[in-house]
Amino acid sequence: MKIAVIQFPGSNCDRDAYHAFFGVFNQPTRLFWHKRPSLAGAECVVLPGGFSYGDYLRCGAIARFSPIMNSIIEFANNGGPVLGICNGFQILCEAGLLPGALVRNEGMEFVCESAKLNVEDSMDYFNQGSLGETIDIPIAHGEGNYRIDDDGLADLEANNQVLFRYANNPNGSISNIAGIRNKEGNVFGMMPHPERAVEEIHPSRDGIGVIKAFLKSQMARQQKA
Amino acid sequence: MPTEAPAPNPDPTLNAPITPELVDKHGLTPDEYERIKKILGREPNLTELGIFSVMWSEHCSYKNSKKLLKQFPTQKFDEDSRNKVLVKAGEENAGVVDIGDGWAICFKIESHNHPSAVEPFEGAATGVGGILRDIFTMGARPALFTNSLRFGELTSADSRRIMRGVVHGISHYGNCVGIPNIGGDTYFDTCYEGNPLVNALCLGVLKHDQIKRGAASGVGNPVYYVGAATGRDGLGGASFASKELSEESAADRPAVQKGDPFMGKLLMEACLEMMGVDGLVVGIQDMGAAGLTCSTCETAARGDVGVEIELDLVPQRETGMNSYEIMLSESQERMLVIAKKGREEELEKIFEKWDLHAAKVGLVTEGKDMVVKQHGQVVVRIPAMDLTEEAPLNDPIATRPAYLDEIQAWDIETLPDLTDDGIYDALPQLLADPSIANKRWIHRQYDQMVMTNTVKHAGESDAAVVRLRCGGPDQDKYIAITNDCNSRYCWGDPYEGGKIAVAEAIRNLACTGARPLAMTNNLNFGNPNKPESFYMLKECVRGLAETCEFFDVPVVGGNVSLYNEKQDTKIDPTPVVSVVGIIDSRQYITSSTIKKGNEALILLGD
Amino acid sequence: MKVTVFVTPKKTVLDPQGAAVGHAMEHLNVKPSSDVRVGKTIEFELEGSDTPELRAQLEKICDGLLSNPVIEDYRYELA
Amino acid sequence: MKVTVFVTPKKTVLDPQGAAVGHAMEHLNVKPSSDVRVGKTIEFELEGSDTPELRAQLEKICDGLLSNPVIEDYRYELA
Ligand SMILES: Nc1ncnc2c1ncn2[C@@H]1O[C@H](COP(=O)(O)OP(=O)(O)O)[C@@H](O)[C@H]1O
Repeated sequence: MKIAVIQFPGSNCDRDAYHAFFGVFNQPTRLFWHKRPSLAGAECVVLPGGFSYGDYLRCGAIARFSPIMNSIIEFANNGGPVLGICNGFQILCEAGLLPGALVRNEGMEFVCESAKLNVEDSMDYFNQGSLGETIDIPIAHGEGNYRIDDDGLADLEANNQVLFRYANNPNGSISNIAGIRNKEGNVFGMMPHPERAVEEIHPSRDGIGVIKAFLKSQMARQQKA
Repeated sequence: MPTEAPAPNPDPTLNAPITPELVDKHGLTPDEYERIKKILGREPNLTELGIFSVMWSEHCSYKNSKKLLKQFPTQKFDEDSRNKVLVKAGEENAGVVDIGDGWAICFKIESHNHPSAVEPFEGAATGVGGILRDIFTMGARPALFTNSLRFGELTSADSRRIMRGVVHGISHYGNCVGIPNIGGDTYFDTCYEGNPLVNALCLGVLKHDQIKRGAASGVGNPVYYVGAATGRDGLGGASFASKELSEESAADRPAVQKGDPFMGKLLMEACLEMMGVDGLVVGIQDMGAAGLTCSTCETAARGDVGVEIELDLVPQRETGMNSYEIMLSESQERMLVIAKKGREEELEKIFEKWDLHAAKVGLVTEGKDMVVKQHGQVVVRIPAMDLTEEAPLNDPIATRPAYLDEIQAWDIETLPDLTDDGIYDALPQLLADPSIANKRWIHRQYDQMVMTNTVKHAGESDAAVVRLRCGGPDQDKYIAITNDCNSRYCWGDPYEGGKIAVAEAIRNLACTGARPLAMTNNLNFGNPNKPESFYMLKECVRGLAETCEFFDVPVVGGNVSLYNEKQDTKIDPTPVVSVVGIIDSRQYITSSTIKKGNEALILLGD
Repeated sequence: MKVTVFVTPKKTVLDPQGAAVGHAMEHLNVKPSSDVRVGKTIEFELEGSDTPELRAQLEKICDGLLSNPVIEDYRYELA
Repeated sequence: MKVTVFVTPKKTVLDPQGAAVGHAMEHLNVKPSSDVRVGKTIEFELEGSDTPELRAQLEKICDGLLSNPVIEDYRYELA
């Protein structure tokens, strides 16, 4: 799949995502500056982590209005696969492509550590059968506290939209939610960083399974379509 | 030949005659003032006096420490040895060391102690921003941060407030710019009460042919100002009461600079992109403590040329700033770039992409003067080389403090042995001491894994280990870095304490599988004009230098922070040492954790 | 014309910052008898006068950029 | 009694957040004719009435906890 990693001003995991998708997974990957008017034929969009616009106002609030976001919203609404990691997840929520919002961690502090995640049976490839019951993926965020109203939460649960839950909630997220997808199964958001868990030197290599699950599920969807 | 006198300043308050009181307020001695007059061949005006005062401060000129620092080895002895020093201490913003195959690392440590005491969050954050700019200015892409922190005892509410602010400030800036903070050390002692130490280190990676210099050259080349606009930040943090400059009240003039890591990140990316374009950049320098002053005169002096700038072209955040304020402002996130004439458009385009403003503020000129104009009139004319090189070098008096004899006469044998049961009480007590206890609360707030190159981060090993991606997948290199200094030892015996700091750092490296390459250090001491304080500095440096020579570890840069005294307390001598090592093979990387249990523990040494 | 936009967390949404501030206030012996809520103000000048068009424009930036309707409410004042 | 504390960055202190917000507003075709400044509001209820003692207490928490006097100003309203 041709992968576009979007660079917003202040993105700082853009090169890491590039390295994982290109260097580790050998996918044709390109960095896309946020001022580009189109996605130029990309088949998959990754919104990387970082501090777009310095996290000023709210995380992701300003990036959401970047020129390229119009193309991304259109792409997603047409079923195109989109993965938002950390700040990318926050941007997707701000843009309304995923439900809910992310606010300050309960402890008010930035937290960087390897986090144990319980895998949910959400959809093809995103289930315990292919990923295992628990995985270790690093987190690094100050505003990863996932919030959604009761109806929204009931919806998420009813549609199996929760991908991962923290085994030890580090930030106060409702229902221990660490990652979700949209109803249609083409837009994914997660606070943990799978691209930080793909090589031998990393604390775990569980990110490989997550990125593979994302790529495979989207290839399968496209074949069906 | 006297330098031509500038025109009267457009701001009449700056035309006030220079009185001995004004000289004193600028932290200059009467002798130093005579020296200034000799260099200029006339009286300086107030803006010029301000410029001399910052350039001849300890921070910029090392006037009290330079002679001592000459003891440090700056190159490896072994002429054919690998890992030569490519840019030596003092030559540029940071030293550069070869790591093989055409690649090099560039690193330096710097203190932000006083700003952190005044405003812990902003002070620490801007410290990180400052050292970051020092590194990417050299053409290197920053790869890691470390930090050394010293606070008062945690039983004091004020020390807790300072510690929280400092740690948040470091994490805020470092996390936002996306460079992992992978290690450091932290001690708590009453001697740091109200006088915390915040030393931040940054290390970057570059190829030999990417090294950039902070030198101006090529008459007619344009001088650019890039980054944040200039405000009145930092004024009065210097020696001059800003009140006398204008009628506005001092309350409106914050001495505290505020950092903007978002701008810092954009500036870094834009500068790296610009430096990647062949031949576009002639010279580059960050605007650190002495801002526009330091960057213009140092680039001119290093290139042995003149530089002329027009202040009306300098982006300004506030209205009505006069030449004194603009030249001495300590606003953050600014750089001075000397570009190749005729390629202005290329440069401006890059900054536009990053939503930054590149303002052409001047030119490289014939002659050797730093000339500053405002509204078209010359307001400053100083020979650049004299300003940077002719700062006085002092030989402060050193007197051995009497307490040293007393404590050194103490015999450890007079201490009663621990009883068998006593050990069980003593161990938990030791482990509960904040200086010994786990520092997870601190390093968990730092992003230690961004860039995905961290192999061993804070808490996992005696030294932190990172991978450097040097070209293709098989060309990875591994380096280790450690910060050390036990100031108690230095207080008890400055010479031995200095030796111990270096030796400990080298042991830490050895334990992770690394061979030491080079060192940077931050000398945090008391007032050098007090003979007993200066003695401690002198002896510590002697110990450090001898040990560096012994291990053949050159010193490639560092920082001096003197005057760490507050009323009746002064800090223990704290020469923070940071040594970088290279790991020749990935198999050598070792951590300091017990793996499975049932392993043999062996004690080496005595 | 001076515009001040007030953004506050919705009552039903957890406000971790407010909770932390409330806690800290108690340490200083000030005991709030309600939750503490931390909001934002955004102040700036705009050319023009108080017309329906201007209000429509303002609402556009308030809703989405200056506040996130999922978790926040806003109001503004013109002076 | 309802207390609202308004905390704003001092005029001379850089407000990077405000600058970024101003920039974003321009993308949405709203052009502020001044700098944008972003401040904070802290709202809570207190038992008691508007007495000098209460104001003294309030000032204690405003100065240092709710605002950082080095870089911020504050004012409060009681209602
Ligand atoms: N200020 C700090 N920033 C980052 N890491 C720190 C800091 N202080 C301590 N650490 C890390 O915590 C661990 C233990 O710290 P410390 O007890 O000071 O080190 P040492 O093992 O040298 O005695 C080390 O791995 C160190 O890198």
